[in-house]
Amino acid sequence: MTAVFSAVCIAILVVMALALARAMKAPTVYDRILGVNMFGTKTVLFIAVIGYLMGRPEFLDIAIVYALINFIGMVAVLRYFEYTAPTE
Amino acid sequence: MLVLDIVSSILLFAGVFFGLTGAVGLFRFPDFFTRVHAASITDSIAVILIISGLLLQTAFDLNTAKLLFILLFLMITSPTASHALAKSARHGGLLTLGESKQQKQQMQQKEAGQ
Amino acid sequence: MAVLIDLVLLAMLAITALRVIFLKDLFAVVMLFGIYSLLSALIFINLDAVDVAFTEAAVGAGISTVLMLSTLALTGRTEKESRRSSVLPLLVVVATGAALIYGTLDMPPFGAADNPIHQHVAPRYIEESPKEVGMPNMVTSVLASYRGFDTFGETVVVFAAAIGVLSLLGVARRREEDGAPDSGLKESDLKESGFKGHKVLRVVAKLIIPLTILFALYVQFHGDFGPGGGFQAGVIVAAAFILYALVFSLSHALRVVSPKFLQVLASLGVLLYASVGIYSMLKGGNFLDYNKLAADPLAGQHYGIIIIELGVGITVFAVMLNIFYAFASQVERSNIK
Amino acid sequence: MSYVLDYYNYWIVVFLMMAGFYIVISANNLVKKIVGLNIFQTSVFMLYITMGKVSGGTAPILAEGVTQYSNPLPHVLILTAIVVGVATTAVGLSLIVRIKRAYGTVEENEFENKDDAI
Repeated sequence: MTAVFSAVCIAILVVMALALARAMKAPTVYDRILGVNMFGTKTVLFIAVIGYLMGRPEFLDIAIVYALINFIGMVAVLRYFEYTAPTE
Repeated sequence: MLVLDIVSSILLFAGVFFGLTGAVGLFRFPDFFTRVHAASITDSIAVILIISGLLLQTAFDLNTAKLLFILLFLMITSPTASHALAKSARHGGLLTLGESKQQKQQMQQKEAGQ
Repeated sequence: MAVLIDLVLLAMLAITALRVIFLKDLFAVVMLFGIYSLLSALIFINLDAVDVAFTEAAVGAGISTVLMLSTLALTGRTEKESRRSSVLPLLVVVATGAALIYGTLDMPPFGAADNPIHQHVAPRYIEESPKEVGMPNMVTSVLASYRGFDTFGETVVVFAAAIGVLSLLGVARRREEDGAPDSGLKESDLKESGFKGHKVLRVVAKLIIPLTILFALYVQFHGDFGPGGGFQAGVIVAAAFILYALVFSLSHALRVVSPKFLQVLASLGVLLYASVGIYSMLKGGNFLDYNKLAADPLAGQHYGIIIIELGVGITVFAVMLNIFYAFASQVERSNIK
Repeated sequence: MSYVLDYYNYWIVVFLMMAGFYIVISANNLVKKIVGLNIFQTSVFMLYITMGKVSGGTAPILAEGVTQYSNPLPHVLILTAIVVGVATTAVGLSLIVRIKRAYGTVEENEFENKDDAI
C-alpha cells in the first residue's frame, strides 16, 4: 500500500505544480484565482494522503482546517472585487 | 483485506487520473469559463474518489469520521467557490469564447463596412 | 519518499518566492503569497511539525489574505515602476546570501539524530513530559507548561498588537453609537454591501459557519491529544466570524459581536492566563506552577493547561476579529466616500 | 548526492531569506515590502523546523510503538511566532493605511519626496 500512496502523492504534487504554474502565469485575474483554488483543494487531498503514507493518519485535522479556511480566503478574494474593478 | 487494498488503490488512481485531467484542462482549454468547468468538475470527482479510497483504509474509528467531514466540507465549499468565481467573472465582464468571437466578427464587419 | 516530497515542495516554494519578486500586480502577489503559505504548511507537515502546520493553515490562508486584500482595497493594487537601479540591492543580497551559504556548510547535517539541538533539553521533554504533564501531545505540554511564561509573553504581544492596530485605525463603531451623523455610515449603505446577488454563497456560508465554530471548539479542547490548542482555535473562530462579515456585510457582524465586547474579551483572556499564575503563587508555588493547582500534580497540570489554553484562545480570537473589524470598517468607509 | 541532501534545506532557507530581503530593500511599494518581510519570516520558521527534524522520527505526539520523535522545542517556538507574526503584520499594514491617508501614496520614493518638500 505504501507504493500506492507514494505514487498518489507524486501525482498530486504534479497537479499542484500545474496549478501553481497557472496561478503564476495567468491570462486573466480569474484564472489566477482558479489556480489558487485548485491548489488549495489539492493541498487538502495531499495532507490526507501523506498522513496515510507516513502512517500517522490522525493529522487529518489539518486537512479539515484547509477545507474550511480555503473557502474563507476565496470569499475574501471575490469580495475584494466588489471594491476594485478587475483589470488585466 | 487484500481485496480492500486493491479496490482502494483503484479508487485512488482513478481520483488522481481525474485530478491530472483537470490540471491539463486548466492549460488546454481556450477561455476562462471552460477552464472553470474543467477544474471544478474534475476537482469534485477527484475528491470523492481519493477520499473514498482512503476511507477503505480506515478501521471504523475517528479517522473515518474525519475523512467523511473532509469529504462533506469539500463537497460543499469547492463547487460553491467555483460557482461564485464564475459568477464574479461574468459580472466582472468576462466574455465566453462564443461571445468574444461574435464581438470580433462584428468589429471586422464594421471595419469592412467602413 | 519524505525526502523527495521535501525536495519538490521546497523547490516550488523557492519558485513562488522568485515570482513574487518580479510581479508588479499586488493582487497577484497576495494570491501567490496564499500559495506560499499553503506550501510552507505542507513542508511543516512533512517535517513532522503538525502543530505548526495547523497554525500556518489557520493563519496563512485566512487571516493574512483577508488583511492584505483589505489593505490593497485601500491603497491600490499596482506597484509603480521604480526608477532606482536594482544593482546595489542585488549586490547586497548576493553578498549576504553567499556569506550565509558559507555559514550553512558548518551546520550539522539535516535530520541526523545526534545533532546538538537534540542533545540539550529535547530528550527530557520527549521522555519526561508524558509522565510529568501527562499529555500525549508534547508540543502542548512544552508550550503551556514548561514554557508557560514564554507563552504568556506571546499572548501579551498579540494583545499589544491589537492595541496598536486599534490606536492606528480607530475602533470600528456601529451607526447608533456614532455621534456625528455625517462621519458615520448609513445603515442603508451597509445593507447594500455584502454579497446580495450570491444566494448560493449565503446559504453555504450559513451552513459552514456553525460547523467551523464547532470544529474550532474541538481543536481548542483536543489540543492535549492531537495537533491544536488555543492559538489555532482562536484563529479559526475569528475566521468563521470573518466569513460572516464578508458574506452578510460588516454591520451584521458588528451587531453579533460588538468591538467593545471584543476589547473586553481580549483583556479577559490575558487576565485568565495571568490569574492562573497568581493563583498558583497563592497556593505556595511559583508563577504558573500548575502542580499546586490540585492535590494531584498531574490533575493540576491538566487544569492549568486547559485554563491557560482557553485564555490564549479567547485573546487570539478577540484580537484577530478586532483587527479585521478595524480594517474592514476602513474599507467600507473609503468605499462609501 | 547525500552531501546535497544534507544541506539542501538550509540552502533553500537562505534563498528564501535573501528573496524576502531583496523585496524589502528594493521594492518601492510598502505592501510589497510587508510581503517580503513575511517571506523572510517564513524562511526563519523553515530553518527552525528543519533543525528540529530527526530522520526516521515522527511528529512529537505520543503514539504506540514509536520510539523516535522529532524535537518538539522548535515547534513550540514557531507556533507562537506565527500568530505573533500575523499580529505584527496587521500593525504594519495599519501603519501603511495611515501613511496612505496622510500622504496619498504608499510608494516609498513618492512620500519621501513629499517629506523633503515640506
